[in-house]
Amino acid sequence: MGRYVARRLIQFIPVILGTLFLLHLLSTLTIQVVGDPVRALFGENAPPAAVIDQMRADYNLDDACLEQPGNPCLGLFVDRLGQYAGGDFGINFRGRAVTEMFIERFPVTVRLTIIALVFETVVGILMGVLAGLRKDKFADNFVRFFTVALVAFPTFVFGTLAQLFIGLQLGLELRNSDWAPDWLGQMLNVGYNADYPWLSLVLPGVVLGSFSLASIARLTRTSLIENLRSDYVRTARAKGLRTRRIVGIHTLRNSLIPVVTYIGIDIGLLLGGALVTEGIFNIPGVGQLVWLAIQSNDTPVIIGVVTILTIVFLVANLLVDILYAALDPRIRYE
Amino acid sequence: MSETLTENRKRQPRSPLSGVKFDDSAPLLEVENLQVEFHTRDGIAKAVQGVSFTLNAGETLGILGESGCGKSVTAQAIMGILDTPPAKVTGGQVRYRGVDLLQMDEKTRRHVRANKIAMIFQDALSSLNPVFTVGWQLGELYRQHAGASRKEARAKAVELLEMVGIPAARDRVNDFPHQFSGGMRQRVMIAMALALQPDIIIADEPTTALDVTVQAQVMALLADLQREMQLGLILITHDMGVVADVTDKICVMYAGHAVEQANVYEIYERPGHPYTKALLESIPRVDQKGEELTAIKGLPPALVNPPPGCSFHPRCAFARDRCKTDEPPLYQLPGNRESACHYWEEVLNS
Amino acid sequence: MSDTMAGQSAGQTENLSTKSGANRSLWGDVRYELVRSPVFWISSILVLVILSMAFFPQLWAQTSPNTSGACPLQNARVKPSADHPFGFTNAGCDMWASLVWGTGKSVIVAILVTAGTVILGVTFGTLAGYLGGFADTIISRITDIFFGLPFILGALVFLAIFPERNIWTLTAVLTVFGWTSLTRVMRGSVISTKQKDYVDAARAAGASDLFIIRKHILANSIAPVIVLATIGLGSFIGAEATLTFLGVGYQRPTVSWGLLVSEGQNLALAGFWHLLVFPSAFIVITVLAFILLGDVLRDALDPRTR
Amino acid sequence: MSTSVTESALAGGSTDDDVVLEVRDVKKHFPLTQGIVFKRTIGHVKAVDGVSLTLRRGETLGVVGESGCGKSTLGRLLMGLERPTDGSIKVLGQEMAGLDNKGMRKMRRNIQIVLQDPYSSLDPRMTVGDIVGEPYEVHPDVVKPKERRKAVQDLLDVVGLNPDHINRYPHQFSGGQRQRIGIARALALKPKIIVADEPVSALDVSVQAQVVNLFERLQDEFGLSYVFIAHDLSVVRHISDRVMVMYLGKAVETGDEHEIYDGPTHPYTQALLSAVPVPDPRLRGQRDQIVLEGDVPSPANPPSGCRFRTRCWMAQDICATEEPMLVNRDGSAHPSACHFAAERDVVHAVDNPSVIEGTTSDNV
Amino acid sequence: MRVKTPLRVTAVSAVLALGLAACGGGDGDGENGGDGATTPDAAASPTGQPGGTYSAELTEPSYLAPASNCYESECSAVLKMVNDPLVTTDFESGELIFDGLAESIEPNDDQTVWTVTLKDGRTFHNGEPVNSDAFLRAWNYSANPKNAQATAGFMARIDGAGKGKEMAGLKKVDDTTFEITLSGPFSQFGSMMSYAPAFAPMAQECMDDLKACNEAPIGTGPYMMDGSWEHDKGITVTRWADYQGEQAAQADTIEFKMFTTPTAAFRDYQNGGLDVLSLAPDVYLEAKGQLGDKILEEPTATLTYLGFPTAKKPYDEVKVRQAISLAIDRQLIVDQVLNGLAKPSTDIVTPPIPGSRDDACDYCTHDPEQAKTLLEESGVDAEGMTLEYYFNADAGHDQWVEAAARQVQETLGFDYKLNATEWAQYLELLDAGNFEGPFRLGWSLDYPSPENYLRPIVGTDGDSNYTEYSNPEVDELLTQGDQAGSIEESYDAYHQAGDIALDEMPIIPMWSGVTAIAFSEEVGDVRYDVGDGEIAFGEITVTQ
Repeated sequence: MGRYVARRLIQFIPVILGTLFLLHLLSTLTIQVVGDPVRALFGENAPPAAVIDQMRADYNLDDACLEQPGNPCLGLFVDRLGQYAGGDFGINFRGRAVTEMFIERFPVTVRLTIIALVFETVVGILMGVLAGLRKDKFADNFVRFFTVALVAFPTFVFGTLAQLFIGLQLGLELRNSDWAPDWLGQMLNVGYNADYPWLSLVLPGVVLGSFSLASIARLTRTSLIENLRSDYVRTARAKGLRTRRIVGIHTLRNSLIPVVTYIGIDIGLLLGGALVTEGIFNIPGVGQLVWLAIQSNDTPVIIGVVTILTIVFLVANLLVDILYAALDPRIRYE
Repeated sequence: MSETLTENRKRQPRSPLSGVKFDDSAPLLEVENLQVEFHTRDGIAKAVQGVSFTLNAGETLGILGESGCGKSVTAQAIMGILDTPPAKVTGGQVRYRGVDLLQMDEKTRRHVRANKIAMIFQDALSSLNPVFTVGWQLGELYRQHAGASRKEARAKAVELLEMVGIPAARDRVNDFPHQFSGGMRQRVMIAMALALQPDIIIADEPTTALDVTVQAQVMALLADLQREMQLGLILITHDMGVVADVTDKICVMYAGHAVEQANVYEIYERPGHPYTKALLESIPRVDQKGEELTAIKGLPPALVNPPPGCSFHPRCAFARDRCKTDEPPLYQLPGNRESACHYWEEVLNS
Repeated sequence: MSDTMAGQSAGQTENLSTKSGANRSLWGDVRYELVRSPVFWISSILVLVILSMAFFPQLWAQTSPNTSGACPLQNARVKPSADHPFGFTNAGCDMWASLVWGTGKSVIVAILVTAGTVILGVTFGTLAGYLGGFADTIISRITDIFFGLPFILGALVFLAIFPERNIWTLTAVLTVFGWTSLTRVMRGSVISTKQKDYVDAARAAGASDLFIIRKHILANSIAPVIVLATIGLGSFIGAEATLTFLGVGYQRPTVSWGLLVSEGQNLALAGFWHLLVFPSAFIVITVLAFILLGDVLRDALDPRTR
Repeated sequence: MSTSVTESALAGGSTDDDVVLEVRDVKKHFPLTQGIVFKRTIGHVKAVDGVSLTLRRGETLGVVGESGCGKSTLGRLLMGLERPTDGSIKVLGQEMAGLDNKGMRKMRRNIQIVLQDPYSSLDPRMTVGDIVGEPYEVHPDVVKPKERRKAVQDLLDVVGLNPDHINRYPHQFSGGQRQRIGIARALALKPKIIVADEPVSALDVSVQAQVVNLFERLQDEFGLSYVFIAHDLSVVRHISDRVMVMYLGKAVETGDEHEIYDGPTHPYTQALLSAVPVPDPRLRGQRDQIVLEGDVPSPANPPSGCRFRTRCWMAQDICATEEPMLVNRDGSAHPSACHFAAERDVVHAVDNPSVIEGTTSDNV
Repeated sequence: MRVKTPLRVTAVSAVLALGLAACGGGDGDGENGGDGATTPDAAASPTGQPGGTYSAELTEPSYLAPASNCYESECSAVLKMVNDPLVTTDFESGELIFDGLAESIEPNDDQTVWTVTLKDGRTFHNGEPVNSDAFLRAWNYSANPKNAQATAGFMARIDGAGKGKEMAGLKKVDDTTFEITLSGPFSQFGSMMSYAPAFAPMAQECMDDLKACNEAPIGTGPYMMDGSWEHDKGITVTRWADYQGEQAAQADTIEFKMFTTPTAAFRDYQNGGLDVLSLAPDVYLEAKGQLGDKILEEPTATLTYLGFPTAKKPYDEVKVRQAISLAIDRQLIVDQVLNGLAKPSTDIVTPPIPGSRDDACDYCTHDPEQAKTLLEESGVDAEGMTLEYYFNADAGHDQWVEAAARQVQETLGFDYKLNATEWAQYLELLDAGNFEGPFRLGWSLDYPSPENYLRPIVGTDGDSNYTEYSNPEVDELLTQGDQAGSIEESYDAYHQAGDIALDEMPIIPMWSGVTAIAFSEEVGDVRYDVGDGEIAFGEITVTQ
């Protein structure tokens, strides 16, 4: 196990460097091709050149290489890595540290992601098990169709509809009623409510998680069906175990291995998806930060936050890989 | 068997089996006219068609046959672990101590499976759950069927592993199946089968995947344990050598039928069915160089659409026209043996 | 040999096909399976309809909304009527014509991206899986690197480079972030195929690596890629809509489903429901058709599910 | 033929025209690597560790041993599917090691392989005609394209398949029939030697005999030489002229079929043979039964001296220090790699059967 | 000055304009600000009592301190609550009103030296006195290019600006008096100083820790910060008990809330969480359907226009430019694309501005026949010619530009190509003069004068003249207007200049903006201040 973890850790380093470089390359190219974001801050009427130059210097945008399209700006990359190592992911165009902004907002996104993950795994696995046990029956077809339909529906449409019909109609009704408990109304809120840091994220979390629901349900279904045919299930039956135990303990544990792998990939989807969900539901998380930065052309924020998110994603993947090893002893002793 | 295991059995909380009246004077296991069908996309496959045999305590019955002949299905039907659907037991009786298992409710049957009849499978690696330790899988039996605590179950698992000759059992209970060698894994399977002290063990090709020297070890272990505990052992195999070595009587199966049943000595000396005879002639022997092998022509029939009459007739050297139309009954042969061949006398004397 | 239950049924099928379907090839089996599946028929007819809309929109709606005079502004947001059962778009174009002519932009991108990811995935996956060793390490790490950038975030940064968003830029970005999963699948598939004895047999006969890859590896490894690709095709259509919603997808005067949906989602709430319902329905039905087709294909191609 | 294989091999280059395959001290070590960033080689799995053999025209050499003994690796070495770490393999007098791709391809016409698994050894997406005719695509000069179909049909006929089935797919055939397809493919280039790696072990008993008979018939018809690798000692005895017993990458005993089976001198051979059940219940308890304990040690870290000593009931101190050579000895008229080689009949009924157990502790 | 905040997905919120402070006419007495008479649309908005709390939607400002970094309406909305202006301008007469910190502002004869006298006894929220030093401190900071202040340009006319820490032209006379020496004569400098953020004083405490001050600005106005700025979430201000000034402050507390999208803000309004918001076009239709007449709709001073690269073919032909303008049905686009949230242009100067006209533009009507005729006369053959239209991407311009392009196509036969460009690149193209066809731009006032529209856009040296249009006659008329003795006289000159520009059409005015404001039943006295380009938050009363 120790060696496995160590090897994953070591593999992690070139990958993260490579990903950061890719990101650096893209952002550099953007500045080279599209133009200087500092200039864009001031609209049609350019401020005195001295002001612009000062700002360029403040934001490390004064490197000559940024004016040569195609130049990978290796020097800048090295500088950036040094800053990243020190926890400095730049400042936004209003002088606030990206790291600080990120840390302030990250807990909200983490909560949202956790709710989405819990929703999609619990419901997804339940649906998958149901479909797997009732293969080719109505329940199976229903689950397959339903989850695919969710995939097909763009998140932003789904989110808007959920916000409007659940949050604003049903939820408002509940919040204004005397009989409904407070938590219920908050669970179906139209947006984030800082007084209910978890509950008010439930509806957006469900919207966010619904996209991956299909994949999890399908993965569970497929691997459950496969595992139900396996020899060790036959052994478990020969041991006189109850069906519930055979499915719930013997088969499910094995079937969850691909699901866990998928969750690793899914964290990336969720972090990206949080952009849309947080935008629609006005949730003060990291996704909203990116959303706002896009609107205000705050390039340093976009690059800084995407960089941190990429690191978060890679670290999460690393953790998932280790969890994977914990689930599957065959990997552990590789 | 160790003291604690027996004790444990006595302590067992109100087993559903207490309501079932087993007749201790009845034979250990009687299978009568067992019929199993598989519903496949292309039709109904009659996997087992009227298999009958009796197994007494301390006796070893060999079920011999090639792949697809229905021997494993028979075993799984006895255990009650066939996948239903597509499989379905359509007739016959499986009586354990006089009680028909096929009529039991699932809950009672489950307890019979754990406590009375156990099974060992061919591929121990895939038959053990890869994600749980061996100790956990052994202990599960005690926890689920005897209400043992985790600690007790673990202690019992160690005992069992020691009993089947796994060295350093105390440490190895924490290992996962893939960390064991093939032979050791099969020992774990045997330990698991013996855990709740059953009366009958069905071993389905227990040594096929093993090397000969390991096979010898495992067979020796199985034989010792059987003798010691007076178990009824059903050994399912295609290996004529293994059968000859350990069984008391043999049931030969072909295309879902039990074509011949006899005492092990008689069968090898004077086979009473052309299929048995052909099989014996087609295998090379380690102790003789021998001449050219007498191969059986053709292939085993498909179970969905078997040939009419005797299902062996297309490959049979003794076959006549009658064999193509009349399905042979099980003829009673002298010496308490049976053969499903119209011309059994001719075969016996050839 | 033991006859386990699975072996038992497999054996039967085998014997059967020898008997009843003597002239049925492996693909014949697949065909047999498919022809009997209603899901296959429904989804493939839908896919054909969608493809014909994509490539021959004039068959389904005569005038492109981009023709001069095709979209009188007076008609903006007019609701469905007998003459125009789908109503008019926010720009005053006939909704049906917009959807039909928008099919191309949405579906062709998905097809191009699928083609691109399949080509990249198969090439790199085969190289990594077949060559192993150093080549595998390098390709796998590069795959990891591209995989490390969360899709939407990566696409945002990536698309910022292109001043103009058209089929090609969208295809490029979706391909760049879409090829990794296919590469991983192909690599795994090739590794398992490589270990098959028939590869050894071919090598023993003196076949070169290229010969083996061409004759054995590709044909036997590509099934999971095909399946994944059909599912991917569906999700790329959805991705176009999401990117457009985020403002980095298509721009006017292009007509695409994603544009129609993201335009319609606000207006729908103002009472113009048809602006959201119809484009959404087109996307959902299309994605559904492709994914379901992928599903039946997988079931038919994967002997384990039989 | 009681000449020692090793002797002639060690004599350096046989002048015997009949020799079609000569292997001298061939080794295959797979590196065992460890390390996170840079792979260090921390040892080798010595899958084949110095094996020599000679095969003559029309002869069948049986190679037996348990799983992990290196017999399949040996087969792959002979086929050029693996490059030997050391040693020489000469096919029809031509050294394999020095060949370039072209030479290798040419050489392969002389030596072909039949593989164990009749399912995975045939490409499921190719027709029988394509599979059997594949060698012609690789060696286009052997048969002209127009004549290939006919040639393939002839081959199918030779192996006892219906030539009309040329357009069928492998899954439409039974296991035995598939193995015949594999044999037909091996015959396509008219080789002199066929390496058969467990060719019948996956087959049902009733079909096994058909295939074994086919092998024998083809040998007579085409004057083939076989290296017949199998774990089934009964089948090997049936088909082989000479037998080589392998244990942990080394040959421990070689000799004529009757020398090995009727008078084995190496304890491992004896244990192996005694473990094979005989299909005769009357012999029950009448044979020498040697039950070995424990498992085969890891080939990455084989025991010093004699590799079998950890499981051998006869082992003494010398076995740990001195590796026994595969030579004729006092107690053995054929080469045997045991310091205490002595004949012992373990396959036939004996008067006073005994069970001798191994002395080693179990290491799993 | 103006800012085109590069909004993308939000499209243009209705608060684009950034105005020179001009408190509503006659709204001299802050405490009486809510007397209803000054609220044009009082009928729609009931009157409440002083006190109470309400919430309003706000887009995240860029900076709150130093105020000189505030260059857009978002921050100025907050700063207007927190800071008193130095001086304000009457929107109708153009006269200075001393309802801010200044007692008087006097230019010398040649308008080069300006003397500011401050009101006595005014303090910052923290008790520091508002004296000459506070102003010198702030202005010198702003003018120093090292500090890269966004409104540094306002200081540019002062002698020695941009050349170091202290401007030579700024001189303290005594605690309440200071002198400003300009580098050249400029009669509008007094009006200019009514742009409050650029000319705000700064407390020493703020200067010592600008970062902290940005989070919680120390101001001089009727409201003070309640806690600090919660970025992207909200800003709360409460009434300053010791306020001595004259700006309006009705509610006790105003909670500014920020939203990711205008839609999200409207949802919160629907949910009962928000009292006042400007409706973005995204939600306007939906809101209109629900609220109907309860929406307050007011014209803004924002002009949207299409500029031509007048040096390039075929735009060098005046008749082509006129034809294009005539081909566009502004009213139809306003109704169908902008949902009525605009008013078709009749002049370059927007209607709320004094001196604007409602019939100045002869070619701003929709007249396809005349358009065709003019094109024919010009000799340009539209056949096979493609007009390239430019606009900045993701700001909600795509629909109307396309609609206009279609109308031009249908009437004149020019094919069209739309070039949506990232804001940064758009500006680069603009700076470099690289547009090949009509390009979209907007304009909002700095001070209420026709001159403020005409000179920058069509004057030869205009800050915002990207059309390369140059007509000495126009320049001359503008100068005449500048030097005119009275406002009426100046309007004559400006109108003549405007007529020439509207005739030669280097740009075609499209429309001026209309803002739509929704408010809950809990607030009253909601008024849009066209000069500020913002809702007059201080005047809003809480009714319940």
